[in-house]
Amino acid sequence: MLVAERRMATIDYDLELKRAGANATGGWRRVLFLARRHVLGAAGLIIMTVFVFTAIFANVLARFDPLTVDAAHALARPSAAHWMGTDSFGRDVFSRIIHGARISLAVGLGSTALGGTIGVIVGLTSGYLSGWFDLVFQRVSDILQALPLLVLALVMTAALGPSLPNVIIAIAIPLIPTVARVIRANTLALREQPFVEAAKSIGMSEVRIAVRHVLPNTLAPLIVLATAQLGSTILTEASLSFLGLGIPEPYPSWGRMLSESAAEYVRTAPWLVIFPGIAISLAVFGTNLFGDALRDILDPRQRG
Amino acid sequence: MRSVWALAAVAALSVLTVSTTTLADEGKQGGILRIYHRDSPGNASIHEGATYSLNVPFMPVFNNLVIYKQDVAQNSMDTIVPELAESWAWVNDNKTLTFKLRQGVKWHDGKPFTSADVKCTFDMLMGKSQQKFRQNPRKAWYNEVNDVTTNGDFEVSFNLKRPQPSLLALLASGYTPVYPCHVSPAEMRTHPIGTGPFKFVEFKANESIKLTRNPDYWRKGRPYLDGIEFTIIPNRSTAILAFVAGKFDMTFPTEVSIPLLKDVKSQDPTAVCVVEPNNVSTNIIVNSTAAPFDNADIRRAMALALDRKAFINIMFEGQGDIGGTMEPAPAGLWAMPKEMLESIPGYGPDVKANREEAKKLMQKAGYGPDKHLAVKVSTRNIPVYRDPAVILIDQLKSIYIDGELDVVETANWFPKIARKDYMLGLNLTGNAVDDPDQSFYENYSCGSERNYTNYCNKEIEKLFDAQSQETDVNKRKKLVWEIDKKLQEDVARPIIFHARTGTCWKPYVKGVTVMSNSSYNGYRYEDVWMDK
Amino acid sequence: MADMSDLVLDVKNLRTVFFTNSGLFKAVDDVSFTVRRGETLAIVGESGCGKSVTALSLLRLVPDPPGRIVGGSVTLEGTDLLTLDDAEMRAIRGNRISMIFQEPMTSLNPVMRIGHQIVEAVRLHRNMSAKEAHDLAIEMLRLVRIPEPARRAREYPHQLSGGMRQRAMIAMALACRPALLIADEPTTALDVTIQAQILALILDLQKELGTGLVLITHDLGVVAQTAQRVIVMYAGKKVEEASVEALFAAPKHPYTRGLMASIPAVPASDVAPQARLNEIPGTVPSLVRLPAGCAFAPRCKLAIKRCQEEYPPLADWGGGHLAACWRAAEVAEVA
Amino acid sequence: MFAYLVRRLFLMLVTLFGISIVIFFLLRIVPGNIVDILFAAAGYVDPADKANLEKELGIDQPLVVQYVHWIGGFLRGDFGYSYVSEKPALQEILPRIPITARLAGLALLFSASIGIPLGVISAVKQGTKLDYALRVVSLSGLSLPSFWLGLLILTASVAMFGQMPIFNPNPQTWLEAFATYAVPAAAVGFRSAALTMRITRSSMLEVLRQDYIRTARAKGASDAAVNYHHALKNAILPVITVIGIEAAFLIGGLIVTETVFNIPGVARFLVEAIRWRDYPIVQNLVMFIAVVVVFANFTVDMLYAVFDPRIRFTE
Repeated sequence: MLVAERRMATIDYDLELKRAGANATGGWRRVLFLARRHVLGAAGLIIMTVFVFTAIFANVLARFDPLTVDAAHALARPSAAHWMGTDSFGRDVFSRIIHGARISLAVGLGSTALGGTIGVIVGLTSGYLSGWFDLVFQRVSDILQALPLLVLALVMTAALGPSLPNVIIAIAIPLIPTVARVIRANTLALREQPFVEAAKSIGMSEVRIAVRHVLPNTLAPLIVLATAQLGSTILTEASLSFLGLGIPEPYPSWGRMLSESAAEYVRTAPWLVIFPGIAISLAVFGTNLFGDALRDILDPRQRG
Repeated sequence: MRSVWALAAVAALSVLTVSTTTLADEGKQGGILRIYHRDSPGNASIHEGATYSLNVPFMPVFNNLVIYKQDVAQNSMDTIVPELAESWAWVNDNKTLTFKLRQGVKWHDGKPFTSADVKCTFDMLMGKSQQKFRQNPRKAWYNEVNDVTTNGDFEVSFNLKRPQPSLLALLASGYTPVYPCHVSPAEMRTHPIGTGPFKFVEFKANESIKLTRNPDYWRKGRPYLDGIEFTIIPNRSTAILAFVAGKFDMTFPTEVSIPLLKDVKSQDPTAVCVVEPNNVSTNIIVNSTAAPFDNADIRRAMALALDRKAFINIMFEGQGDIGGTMEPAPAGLWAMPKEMLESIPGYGPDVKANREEAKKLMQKAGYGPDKHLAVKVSTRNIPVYRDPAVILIDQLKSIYIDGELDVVETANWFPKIARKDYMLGLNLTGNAVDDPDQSFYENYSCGSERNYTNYCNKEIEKLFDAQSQETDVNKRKKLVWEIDKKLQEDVARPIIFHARTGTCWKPYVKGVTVMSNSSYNGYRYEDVWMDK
Repeated sequence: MADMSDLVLDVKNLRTVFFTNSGLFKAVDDVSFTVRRGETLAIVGESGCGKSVTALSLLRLVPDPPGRIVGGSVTLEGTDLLTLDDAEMRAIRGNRISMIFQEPMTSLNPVMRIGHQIVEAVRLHRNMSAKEAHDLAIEMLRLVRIPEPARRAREYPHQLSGGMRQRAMIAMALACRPALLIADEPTTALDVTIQAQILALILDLQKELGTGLVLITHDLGVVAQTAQRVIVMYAGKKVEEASVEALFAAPKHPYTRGLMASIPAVPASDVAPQARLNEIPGTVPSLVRLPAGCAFAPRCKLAIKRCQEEYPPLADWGGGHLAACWRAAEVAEVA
Repeated sequence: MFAYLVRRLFLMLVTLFGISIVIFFLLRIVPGNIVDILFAAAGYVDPADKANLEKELGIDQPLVVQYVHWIGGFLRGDFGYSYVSEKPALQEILPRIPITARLAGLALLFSASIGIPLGVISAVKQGTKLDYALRVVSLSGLSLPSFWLGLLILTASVAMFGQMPIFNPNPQTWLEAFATYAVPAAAVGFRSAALTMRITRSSMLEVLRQDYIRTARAKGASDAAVNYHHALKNAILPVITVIGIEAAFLIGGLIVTETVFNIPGVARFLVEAIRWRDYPIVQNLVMFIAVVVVFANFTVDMLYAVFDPRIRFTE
């Protein structure tokens, strides 16, 4: 008896209800409620918001021009003037990190959007049409997946030459089969659904069915996948930069900032290595946290 | 008829004898010297390479006819000593250079060394033999050599078209080893056979190069070391960390940048570090065949806009040198005097005034605060190229030029330059020997393969030949200064700065000399020993 | 009333809530009932009304998070299960109280052999050797009329048909001769022909072993065939309770009436069969945002203003026939 | 079963054939070839020398001829010669494989032995502080650039112990061998351990929601029995798949790690070979990696059959 009393006494039924925000149906209260339920996701959202905000308002936030060389202040320690110190060219690290957010965001969003869009089209077509297109897709996707992503990206950037659009393309291509596979599997499952049958029976065209009925229903897994990929594309760019094939100087790409020559300063000027590393990790961490929470919310199978 | 050079050589020889005996008293036998290597050389054949990544690990395998004295930092005619030759003489009005060869020398595979090997080597370099090198980057060094003839097994003569005192300097470079006649060029690329103090053991690409002591070396008591092991570590910070952690006895020569040097000294105060100029100039190649740099005013404006001190401050924390084509004094032997240098446009100390003048030139060409000139600055995707390019772009901003960096992969760099598919290129020029013949003919003469900008000035060409034949050093110097000044004024290939770099080793490593006016010649390592 | 010793299960004021993304909801709200030895109690209601959560609450198997039992008592053979610690509770589960689930297809572990799964259930509670337990498992399979039990015991669930699997589930549930068996929609997922067999099997075994049975179903036809007493649940609350006879004779709650009307096969004597299958308009309300008054009011043809404002108490309408409706007395007439 | 195997092997061959075409032509799209690089390094070009060299290496021939030549040799077991070192490609590739294999094996071991238990714990303790902590750790494993991590490890070890785990090609003792591989394996394995943990966790959560888990609990099985006996057996399947796929992804991670730790394995060698446009090395090495990946996937599918009695390849 005692145990039960102890266990139940801790629960004030009405208070719990109120605290849980059970009555919040929309607006901020609902957001706050969700945030409380998904603390990590909320943290991720905050990080991502800061990240996106930084990228958009980089011009306003940066205290110096990220490209201006200043010989007199090279390798300055972090100070009131240069919050994160300066690099060997005297460029303000803080401003470069602020502007670097743009590049990372451009790479992340750009390649995810590009790979995602093509992946959706290929996946939908493949899942919907079946037949030879599907067969070819399956083989091509086998091929792409048997090649390590970084190797593929390496050869691609080497082939295209290092520039922002090319890096985006190089990272996007290996993404296509991953996205297409998920969409294809979903499409296959959806094709058997009654509402698709129904749409067919009233004479809707196949393309229309695919776009109006099947696509919206694959949106949730797509969003989940895209968020998960966002972080890894940022990391891939960093790795490419580390190997000397990423976004070229003087663009302040985070990966480039902490790789190669900056690595020479790991002990004499550690701020050159630490801050960009933190920036990358934090941005990726944020998107991962957010992606996790999003999956919990959007993917009912995963709901815990 | 013996020349002054020959006398100098004899003098030098006696100095060498003295110094070797003192060294011999100190030197301890044994030990394997561990050095890290900055990258994996494509092959093992010095003649087919043009990077000191090859010279450092493979120079110990070979001998030259003559060599710069290994324990003197500043290479000059006075420090050239015989090696496979026992002596040399200029005869036939300075048009024939004759060497008497050392007897009893054996190749690492046991075959005897003779004058035929010398002839074979140079015939191949001149492209006269059946067997061909895949690449022959220094063929032009022997432009003035008619042929190489032998007289018996132990005498060989270089017959020249005209007197060229500098030939001896070229022969003394680490780039000019004697190859065995009986080994094919292909074998030399994978398994080099020499007469040198160390034998080649193995070369694992991207991994390591191993050399072992040549017990039959003709110089008795040498080498001291049992062997040398190079571990290839392309990542600079990993390499330095490994050196600090005691994994290596020595860094790769002249590969430690000034900031890293500070790091090494703070981590390992006992490490011995020297900083020397390495006779590598950082320069701008200008495409004067196409807009906008076909306009001489814009070329001049660009030259005027350079703040060379700023480059040196950023890249070397002040430890670099400003000069023309030839390496600056005191390490360089042929540098213009300071006043002469500063009279060249853009070299004057008042950067502001220079830039004002540059702005006027730009305005004359139609550009101004409202109309900037957009320019692509191409360079290779290597920090030593990229970093100065970033600074250059920043400096050009001050004269209405908006530069954009165009990073080119190594594989595409040369074809791109050859296609003239660039506006400005940031380039590094390394000089194998501190000698005007080498640098002028190679980089500025009409039709030279390394004259990337195709700068061609017949007047200057005549001066090149004049200085080359001049046997009086002082007269020659005057000529060289004049040429160098003219080249800078023509904005043929504006020199930004000459680098200095560091080399470090553990205190027990003895007998290492880092050369101050070349980074290609000082790696025989037969005198190096370890006090352990 | 039967004497207390006959009482197998006594549930009082059971409350179970769920914390979800859309808020907190009361899946089981103040539910009480009893089961006697050998008695069959049916719990009926639409899906989402809290029947299954009630059943899981009895075994304390409500997934936590997101669910939690927050009040009441569940007394099995004199012990309040809610006060036991985890080990004590485990000793009861599968031993004194067992459960058969709705989905025989997914309720058996796909990577374990049938026999092993029964053996596991036995050895958890009986001190038996592996051999003895195995023999018992085969005996149980025979009891549930599975042909070639020894061979079937060595098979994996996917090798058995749905009906066979449900038989195996029953064998497993009854292996330790529990005092109470909970069957959560045991036949819903099966073919119609199999349904009757399985139901007959459960009832046979119940009689043979004297087990109390809680039968959870949405199928009033099944209720009529099997149960002695019925509980009707709606939106987590018990809205009516009566003996089968009394309920089918005269349902006192409009919801119950609606349920009956929607099943043409089992016409209650005073309810005329309807042409339409489902005569209850609307759907079960979201348990998160329940109305202040009667949860059924929005769907109820008889609803009056009071229904929306005040929740009707569970009142006895004679002979233990309980119903929570302000207009219970009028239900029969109005309809 | 036999028909399935035949079909499966045929598809594997198709994939490998496709890869050979992709890598071959992709490499040819990359501007510049070995000859350009050799001459760029030498700082000059003599068109005659260049043409000679291209002819010697056979890269002046039409692409289709080159492809047929390569693939023909490949099928006969003749892998050609490295353009750079002029040694047989096989002789260049083979000695590096065990190094990378050891590293990858250790990293996978690391990832499985840490990732799976932690994933199970995290799933079982879902919603607790421990779960949150483990999730944060695993997410950070997926967020840290591995070269950054490697660099920090190296720097820290020099700063703290004055020593660094640099590659030792001839370890004398077992301990030395372990030290040579363990630290870089840990650096690269952190990511895959994190991934394994996440997959294990979500797979476990998925399984723990299954009806048969409820059945097991209803039987009175203890938490440990439910989690390890009933759930893990089912949850391990997707984890096996991920570890299989991760084997392919590891190569990517190893490229960077081998660079940071200066390990002379195949991954870094591949990058160097791409940089040098050393076609024979790149092509054969990529084919080798592809064969390993394809067979890894095949093995995973076969393992499925072992772990899951429902799968019997009867199609």
